[in-house]
Amino acid sequence: MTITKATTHITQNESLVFERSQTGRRGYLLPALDVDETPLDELLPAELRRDDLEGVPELSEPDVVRHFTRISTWNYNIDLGLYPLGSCTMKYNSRLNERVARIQGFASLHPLAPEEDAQGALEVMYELQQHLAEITGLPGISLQPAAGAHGEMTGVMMIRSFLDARDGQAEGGAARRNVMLIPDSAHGTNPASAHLSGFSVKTIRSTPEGLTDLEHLRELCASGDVAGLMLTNPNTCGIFERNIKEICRHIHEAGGLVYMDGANMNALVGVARPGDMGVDVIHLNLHKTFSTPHGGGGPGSGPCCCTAELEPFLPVPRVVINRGENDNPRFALDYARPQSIGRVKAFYGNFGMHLRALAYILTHGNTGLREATEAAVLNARFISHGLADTFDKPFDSPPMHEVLFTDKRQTRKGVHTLDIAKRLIDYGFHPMTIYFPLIVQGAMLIEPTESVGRAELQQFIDAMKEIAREAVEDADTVLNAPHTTRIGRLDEAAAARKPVLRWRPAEKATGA
Amino acid sequence: MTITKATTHITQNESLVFERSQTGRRGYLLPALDVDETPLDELLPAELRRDDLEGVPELSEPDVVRHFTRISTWNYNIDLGLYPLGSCTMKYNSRLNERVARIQGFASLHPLAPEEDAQGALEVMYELQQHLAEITGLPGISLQPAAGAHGEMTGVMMIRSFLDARDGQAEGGAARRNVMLIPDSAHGTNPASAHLSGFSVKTIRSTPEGLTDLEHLRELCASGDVAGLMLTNPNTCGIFERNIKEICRHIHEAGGLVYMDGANMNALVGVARPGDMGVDVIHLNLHKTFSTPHGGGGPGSGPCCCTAELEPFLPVPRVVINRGENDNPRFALDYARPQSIGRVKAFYGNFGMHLRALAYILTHGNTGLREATEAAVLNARFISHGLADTFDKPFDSPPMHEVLFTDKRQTRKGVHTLDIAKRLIDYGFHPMTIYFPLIVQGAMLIEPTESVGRAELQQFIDAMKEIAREAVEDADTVLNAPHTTRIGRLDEAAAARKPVLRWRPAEKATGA
Amino acid sequence: MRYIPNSPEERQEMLRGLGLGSAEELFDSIPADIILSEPLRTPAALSEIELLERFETLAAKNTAARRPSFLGAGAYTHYAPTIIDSLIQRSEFFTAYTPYQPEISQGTLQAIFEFQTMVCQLTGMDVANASMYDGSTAMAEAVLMAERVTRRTRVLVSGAVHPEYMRVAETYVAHAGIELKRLEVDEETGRTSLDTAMLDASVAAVVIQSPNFFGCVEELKSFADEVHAAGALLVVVVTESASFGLLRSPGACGADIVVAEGQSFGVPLSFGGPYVGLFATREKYARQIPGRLVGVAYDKEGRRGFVLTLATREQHIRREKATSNICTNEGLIALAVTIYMTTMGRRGIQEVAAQCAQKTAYARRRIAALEGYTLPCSAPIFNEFVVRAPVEAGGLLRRLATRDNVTGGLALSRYFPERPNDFLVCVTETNKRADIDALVAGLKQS
Amino acid sequence: MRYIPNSPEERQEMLRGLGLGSAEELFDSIPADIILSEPLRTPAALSEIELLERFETLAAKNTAARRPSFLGAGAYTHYAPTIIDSLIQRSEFFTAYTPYQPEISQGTLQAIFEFQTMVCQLTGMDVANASMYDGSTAMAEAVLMAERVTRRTRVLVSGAVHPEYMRVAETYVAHAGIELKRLEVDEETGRTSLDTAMLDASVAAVVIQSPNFFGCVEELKSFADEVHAAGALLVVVVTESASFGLLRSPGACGADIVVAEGQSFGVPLSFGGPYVGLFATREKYARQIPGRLVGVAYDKEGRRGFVLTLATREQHIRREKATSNICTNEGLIALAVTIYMTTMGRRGIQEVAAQCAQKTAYARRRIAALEGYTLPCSAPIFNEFVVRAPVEAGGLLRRLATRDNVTGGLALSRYFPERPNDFLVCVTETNKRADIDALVAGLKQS
Ligand SMILES: Cc1ncc(COP(=O)(O)O)c(C=O)c1O
Ligand SMILES: Cc1ncc(COP(=O)(O)O)c(C=O)c1O
Repeated sequence: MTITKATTHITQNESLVFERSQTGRRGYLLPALDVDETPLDELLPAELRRDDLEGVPELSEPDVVRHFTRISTWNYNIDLGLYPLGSCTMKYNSRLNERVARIQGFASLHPLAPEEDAQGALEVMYELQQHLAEITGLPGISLQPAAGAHGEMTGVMMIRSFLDARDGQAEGGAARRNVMLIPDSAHGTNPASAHLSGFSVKTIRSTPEGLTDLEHLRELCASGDVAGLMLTNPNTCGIFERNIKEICRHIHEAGGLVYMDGANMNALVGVARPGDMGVDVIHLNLHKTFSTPHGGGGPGSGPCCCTAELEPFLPVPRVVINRGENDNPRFALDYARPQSIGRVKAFYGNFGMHLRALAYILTHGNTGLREATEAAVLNARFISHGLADTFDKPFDSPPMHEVLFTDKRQTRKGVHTLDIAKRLIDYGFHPMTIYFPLIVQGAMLIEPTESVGRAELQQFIDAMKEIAREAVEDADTVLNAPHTTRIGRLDEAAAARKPVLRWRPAEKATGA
Repeated sequence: MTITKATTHITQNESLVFERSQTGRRGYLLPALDVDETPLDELLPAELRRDDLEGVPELSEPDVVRHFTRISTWNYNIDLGLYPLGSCTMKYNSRLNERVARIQGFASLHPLAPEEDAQGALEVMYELQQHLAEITGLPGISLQPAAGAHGEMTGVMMIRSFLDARDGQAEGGAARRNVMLIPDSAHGTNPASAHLSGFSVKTIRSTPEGLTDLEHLRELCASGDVAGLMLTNPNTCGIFERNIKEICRHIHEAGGLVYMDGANMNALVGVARPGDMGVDVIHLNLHKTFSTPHGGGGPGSGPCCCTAELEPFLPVPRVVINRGENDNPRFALDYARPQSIGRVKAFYGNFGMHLRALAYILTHGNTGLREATEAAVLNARFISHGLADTFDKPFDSPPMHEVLFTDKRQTRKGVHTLDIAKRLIDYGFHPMTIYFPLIVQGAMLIEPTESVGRAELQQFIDAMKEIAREAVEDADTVLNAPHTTRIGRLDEAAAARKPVLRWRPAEKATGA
Repeated sequence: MRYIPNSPEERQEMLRGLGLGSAEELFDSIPADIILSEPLRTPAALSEIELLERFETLAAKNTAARRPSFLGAGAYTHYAPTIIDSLIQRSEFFTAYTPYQPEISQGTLQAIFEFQTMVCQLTGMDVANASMYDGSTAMAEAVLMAERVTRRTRVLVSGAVHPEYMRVAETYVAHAGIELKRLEVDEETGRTSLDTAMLDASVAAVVIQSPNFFGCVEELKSFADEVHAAGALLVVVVTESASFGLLRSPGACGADIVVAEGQSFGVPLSFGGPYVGLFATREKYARQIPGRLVGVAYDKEGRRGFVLTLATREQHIRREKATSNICTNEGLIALAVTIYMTTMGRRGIQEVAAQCAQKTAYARRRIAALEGYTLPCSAPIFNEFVVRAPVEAGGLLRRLATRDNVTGGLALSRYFPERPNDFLVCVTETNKRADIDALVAGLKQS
Repeated sequence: MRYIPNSPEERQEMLRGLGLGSAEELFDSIPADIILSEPLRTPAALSEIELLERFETLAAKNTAARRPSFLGAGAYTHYAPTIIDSLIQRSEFFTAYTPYQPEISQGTLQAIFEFQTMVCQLTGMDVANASMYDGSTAMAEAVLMAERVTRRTRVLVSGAVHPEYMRVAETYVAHAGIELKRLEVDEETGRTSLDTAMLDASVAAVVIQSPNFFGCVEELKSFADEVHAAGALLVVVVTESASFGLLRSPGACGADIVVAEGQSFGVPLSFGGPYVGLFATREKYARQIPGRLVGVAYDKEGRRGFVLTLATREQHIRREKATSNICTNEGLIALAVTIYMTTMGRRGIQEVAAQCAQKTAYARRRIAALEGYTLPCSAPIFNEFVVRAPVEAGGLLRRLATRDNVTGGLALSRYFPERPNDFLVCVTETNKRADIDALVAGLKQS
């Protein structure tokens, strides 16, 4: 039955702030200026001043609250249900950690405050470093990188500097070794970060089991110009690289170093440590494994952890501990690291995320950290088992914290991964990661994390099976999904052809 | 097109916490007991102890967060859109006021803390009293009542005590005057509060203009047993009782006192004061006029404001100011009020709401308070004007902060107020207050408040007009509304016939 | 004013559209002689920065809020999980009105239904309402309900009921034709002693608080038998809801009406409010219960939902004949309590109670061992107990506050002038052993 | 662990269902010799109570957070409306992932589109991205982009760019075949002096910060002409976004790329992060921009929506050929900035800027009048300026902190050892006249 409406549902048609804006509305009040006013022209010559802020909206406070509250309801989120994005580790975001990050003594602390007046913050960073070193088995830590890719860049640049220091440079200042090996299954940031650090990328094949091809690795190492390897472990197929030690040995024998992408550490914390596998340097995603909120795309934090050998190359400043008088600890920022690659960011990293990650580690406790890892892997296994008969599993190695399927069995009827993903939305779930890794056709990478209960996992499995059935009996329903959202599939191709990247007054409609 | 689903939409079928509960799940952790343990039997004899908490749920923290977040999405709320409940004053709830109420020095303050260690809280109450006295024109204030009805009870009990003190009691201890006059348009809490205070209620008719019938009032006063009058002004038809001074004079001449229900003060703040009208005692709804959040049904706060004559009868304790040494103010609780009606609540009232109301008053400032009143009345007039041709207006006196319509013109096609209200939901609005006041058939009482912008008011008017059109052309759509909610109209009659007021294990379903 | 969407210019346009020349004309229906001629004499508008500073300054004057404290007596310091406040701050909950429109209020309605159920589970009763203002008004309403149920007019109230609850009851019954009589408290045990002679056919109810104001756990079962034998109702009052986790439920002891203060369950002290009154009774009295009730209902498609029900008891239908005048209750606080009970759950509520009792036992042992201090009451206790000091308690506690920075408890002289040296000590799971030891040390010095 | 829904018993059942005997077996694919044999040596679990106490204790050690402060230099103390934090705490925003699925991410996507638009309005540019990590990495990315656009390899960077930004740029270009050359700063004016001889055909870009690190407003327009004449790009860096409210926009001055630190717009200082980098450029360079972009798209029914677009620039498609390696950016901080810009709005952003400038002018006058203190730079400033003290600045500031409880500014020796007596003072709308007077009094005494 169709309903005619005078106004479409109010929470379904909230306009842009610019369209809502009405000249003269005001959402703020400042204290009156409490100093005698200087004439504008004395403050600044007219040619350096602007006349106005054309187009910036004018709204009352209730307008603002209503606007952002309404559009927020168009988002799916962890607190609503399963968010099984493979490789993203969408786990529960503790409110306690949010509260900790907002404690005034942290939130109002200026980064350039004298060290002696910021000892609490430095201690937080120092303690977090200690715990991350223990968790990764790698003693050298920098919390400066702002995200995973940033940590990757930091790590591979350290490899670059280490090699240059060790091998010296070839005549003409060219680096002797400039090949970075990266599996074809790697995340896009890996090659991008390697490139940014001046390496040329060579791709390693994966085996039919979804593991790094040792043969191919040996071949590539033979060339002699190998600077290192960037490996994700468990890899992006959710499989643990069981030859990891051998792989590391090969690279080391070839004179290179091993970088591990730590995005999948949620499968390992408390169970195995990269440092014990022969890895030289790794980044962690605090916004994955350590549950700092994704925030719709950030902020993140990508600490870099390395061996003692690489430590001199970590970014400055380092947070260190000195024993002051009657040796109580005094925390300090150490800049005197001649071999350091330098800064990768102003100040000291995303401190707010450091607080949350430390709170996560202390709330779980050492046994709780392992418990979370076990629960995460168990949940992935539960889904793997539940969907094994329904969807194609490209590799039969047992999955760790995430499980990979493809759309192979569904494509006959023209239903592809994208359609399955969109249809999942109608069942109340966020889709899994799709078309990644690139090495399998129509990849569906599912990571439930430890934060979901049995019953909801089963609901997800039932939904996937039902969609598989629909794909055969009622393909159109799947091909046209989602059916329950405020808008249907958007024409992304058209959007990219003629990109509209900002609102312009021309487009002004009637606001709410 | 119908969609078959394995699982209905996850946010649409969240079960009861009891159904979600799984034995062994845990959402809390306490610090380990830090004293040596005493054997249970030494603590308490077994017959005084309970063995277990049968049925109380067991959930993890993410379960709890997901549960309450999901069900929260089934609520409409101010931040989503217009909430035009007449008589309820659903205005913007400032986040700033929420923050103020959570300042640790207030939130963690024990009500029995020594006065000298709670001066800040007492000062807050004292200052709020001062401002409410200025706003109402009535000098005696008690912040103790927890809601409007509670304030009513307090006020009429004060009238009772005042009269008993003035007139003495009849032989047999019966009160000499025990009739409380209440207009037929009054809110149900008025007669209920009068009854609770030992008055017998006589109803005053309203005139065709929607005003108190002076003739009838005179008649009733003649009987000589009139203790007082409870009047809402503007009354519940949204009309100002322009004879208010005359009405008060009549009651006073008849030996009674005038109680004003202040629920509609949003039409008067900064414009006119009950004290100047001849009113003796009034309650305010801080959760209406002063924007403390309704919280889905409370908490509220219903301060009682009265003349100097009635002040001795206010509840104890009173918050007073004493001049300490070198005369800095010292705030204190005064219990020495022999004529007081006593306590109406433990401690001092809903202090958290006092904080918010004071923040509201200080944020608006004196001119802002009047500005809000003007904007509220203007918005109501805008709607009155916009719907005048479409819906029946029982009274043509100009409305104040709320406007009353009826379903008279729609009933021909079988569409009634309830149907119009339910249909409004499909248009994205919360319905208006319906079937109140009782003096008009199919009442629709609309109060937009000052917190809504022009465009949204227009959307509401358009929606109402469209519904009126539907009522004629497509009555079924209206009669079966709402169509866009998770559940349709519920069978309330059946629910009342066989009430199920609690969950029982029998009903246990499979949780999420 | 930044909370008003329509700008002054927009409002001018709207006025013009209505054919009005100025905002003043909006108030033409108000006689000129009662229109305010000048602005209110309240302060000018404060900015956010100024307002926050202002309240921070005021809050800083509440020195008691920063001290370890052993105050109880109707308001208790307990641990409240952080998620409670973050959940009740969702606008979907805190800015919603009473759920009169069930189709768009199911969140609130389901939460209340869960609240009612858990209140029944804790109290051991059949039916609970959606909340009362607080424990004290809940007790007063229980007295009124007992009169409605029994049509009798005398109510016996234990002298060990919270004194402020007693005062509230007195106010509520002043004009209801109900007579309150006080039951003596046994000096030695600290328990209520029921003079059976008073239990005649005029008695509607006996009201007992347990743990009582002096911290003593009452023998509810034996009261129940005698009270029921006399055809009266047993009303049990609980001010410390944490005790539900350890003590036999009032329902199991034979209570007919149970009222409680729910503040202990995740609600901030906030200088005395807002708190929340719990009200539960037997199935057979469901239609006599005051306040709102939520029940299960189904729509045409048979989908389960929740609605406000049995409204014929209430003021908006029944007017002066309603079971109570209450309308707005403590919805959001009831939600906080619901989230607390759900988060702590079956085991947590018991563990909190056990820790309270254990730490209290420890404190009691330590204080009993102090030269000159005695514990006058012999009855079993939960987490509060009376201490008799060798000196005047008020001065003693003041010294503790200023010298040892600890709020040692409540001087009973506040309510009982005849007990100058007694004070009430309350210990909860939030009091560290170190705090208790500091208290003991402080007492020793005094 | 209370964050894990499935109880130990449930997990046992699940293991059995999978035919596994124990949790250990889940890790059979990991070689035994790299499996941890004993538990991690990190602390045991803390309860909420203990954890909060722990962090409160740590926070209390950050004494600088409780002092009036005149620190700026890349991080600024500004007023942030309360609604920002309450809105970004809605789980719909803060627990969502990058909006890869537009149908259920329109809230995030529309907010980013609004962010991009307002960044363009403030900077006076055509296109802005969805955010970079912070101002410093945004500047480094601008340098890399200039090389991509011009295919030239030398970049001239003003010596008055924030020293930490400079270091970051050096790291980013170390292996990119780009050479950074420093432009001198005029001693007397405090402005960058452009040696035109250096502006040869190898120069990809000239990078100027304004207001610069010493607080001086640069003559961007004249730079633009010379830079463009040489076929290079003008990159303008802004560390104090509040200045957008008063200063002519970089776009209006001819900038080709504008990067800024957005922290001033409602983002807490939080010891240096998370902050947010703004990145804007000209239409013609849109496909060279790093990071995410949101654009308008329509569905079959022609309904407007928003999507991530021009993804072919990005690492997940382009891998090593991407315009940047950035993936996760600063989404939630960009949202906070969006809410700030919307709440303060057209007039508020200008009023904040005006108050900063006014209070700074006042402070400057007061300090200039002090015996022994001079203001070395003559160029116009916004809200920061260098003060030359008669004594070593480090010690002076320490005395101010301990004696007068005010953080007086930043000793430039931190970055410029050759300037022992200079310090940088920043004044914003949050500094009260009384604080400024206290600072002046303190300086006078020293
Ligand atoms: C395997 C892998 N590596 C690297 C990254 C990049 O991390 P970030 O997005 O924090 O830069 C991600 C996250 O998307 C990832 O999944
Ligand atoms: C006119 C009127 N009087 C009294 C009341 C009762 O106020 P409260 O619900 O706060 O008890 C209300 C609120 O519903 C009302 O609208």
